[in-house]
Amino acid sequence: MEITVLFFGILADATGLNAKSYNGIDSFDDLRHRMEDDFPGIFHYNFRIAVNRVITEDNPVLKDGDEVACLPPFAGG
Amino acid sequence: MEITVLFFGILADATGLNAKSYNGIDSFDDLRHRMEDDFPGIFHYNFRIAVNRVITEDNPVLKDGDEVACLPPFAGG
Amino acid sequence: MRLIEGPLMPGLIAEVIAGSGGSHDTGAHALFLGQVRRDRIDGRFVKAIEYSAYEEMVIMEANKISKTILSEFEDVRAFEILHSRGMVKAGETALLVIVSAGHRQQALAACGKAVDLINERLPVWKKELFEDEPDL
Amino acid sequence: MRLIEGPLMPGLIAEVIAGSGGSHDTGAHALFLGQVRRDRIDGRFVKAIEYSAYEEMVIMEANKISKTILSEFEDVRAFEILHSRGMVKAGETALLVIVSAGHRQQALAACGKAVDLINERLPVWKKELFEDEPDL
Repeated sequence: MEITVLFFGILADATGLNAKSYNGIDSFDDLRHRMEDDFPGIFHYNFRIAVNRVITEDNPVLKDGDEVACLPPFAGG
Repeated sequence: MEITVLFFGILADATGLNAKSYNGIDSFDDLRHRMEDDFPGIFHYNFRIAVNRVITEDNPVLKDGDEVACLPPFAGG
Repeated sequence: MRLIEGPLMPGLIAEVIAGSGGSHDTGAHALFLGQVRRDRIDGRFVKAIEYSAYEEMVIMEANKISKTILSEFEDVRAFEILHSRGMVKAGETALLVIVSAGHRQQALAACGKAVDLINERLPVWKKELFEDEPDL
Repeated sequence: MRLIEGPLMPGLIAEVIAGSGGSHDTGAHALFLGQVRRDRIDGRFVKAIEYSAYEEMVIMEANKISKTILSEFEDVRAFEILHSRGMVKAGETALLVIVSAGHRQQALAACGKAVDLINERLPVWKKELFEDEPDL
């Protein structure tokens, strides 16, 4: 599967990226390991995951073309 | 004593006046009778009394030059 | 507190909002705008409201309201009331309350309290003018 | 919901207020304006905030907030949110919420609830820029 990962707030600063594409992903767990390889320690940040703009639980089922967003605590207003 | 009486809201309509001066007033009770003579039934309206812009109880003590205002229920905003 | 002849026009409202923006420790403004409704009363529609006020007492009471708000809500930095007197047509604005505070909760709570106090305590009266009546 | 590049300027705010005045059964507008504070953080003063947003999700969440407000407060006639993205200086406005209703209680309560939901649910982030840093 091809998955697009989006980084917001402090995670955009930490990774230096707004988005990154991953190819050949099997599962969320696989994606997680690939992200940890690219950005060591990223999962120590406090953030939630949205898949296609809907906030999900810990281990979502992914399909090809999904957009996975990493959302630090919101601070609008 | 000389007392100025002010009429607001529906009481201005009912009396046809915004204000009226009364001379030779002894007491609030005296004023009340003079007002009742001029505007029969006026004390059947629902209103409060302010003396010099402070809302008072039923039978205030008056002094020369006081301004007595007749205030129907407020309806600002 | 300012009593304004006729409706509070959008330009005036914008000016008051812009004028309250200056302070650098202000994070929130809560505003309330009261507008004349085209209410139906006994089958007739309201065209306008004529507001009358006991002006000297309005100013006194507004100062008391201001003191109450500023002492009850410590985070409030600025507070202003504008109210119309005279004729205000349906759809036009007759009341503006603006509360500026450090943070949102106090701004909103103080604004609600101020609007309640204005309704209870300001010596202002309404007279409806209906659509089937001639203009004054 | 509208995302605006940079601060919400007084002219824009006036336009939104004027545009919400039309309906004749509206008696009350409650507004909230959120403004960037010159906060002191670790001895440094905030000069500006850069807002970033997950834009597609902001629009989705704002629609949900709108539905929640309109269903929970039956007297609410109109509801709008404007939020900045990009750089907003201390003293400038970054958020406008406007709620129009028949009567004051529902307008004020709905505005407070909307501001809470915006803070909890809109995917927007802040980055402070300090006075001792160069401009971006």
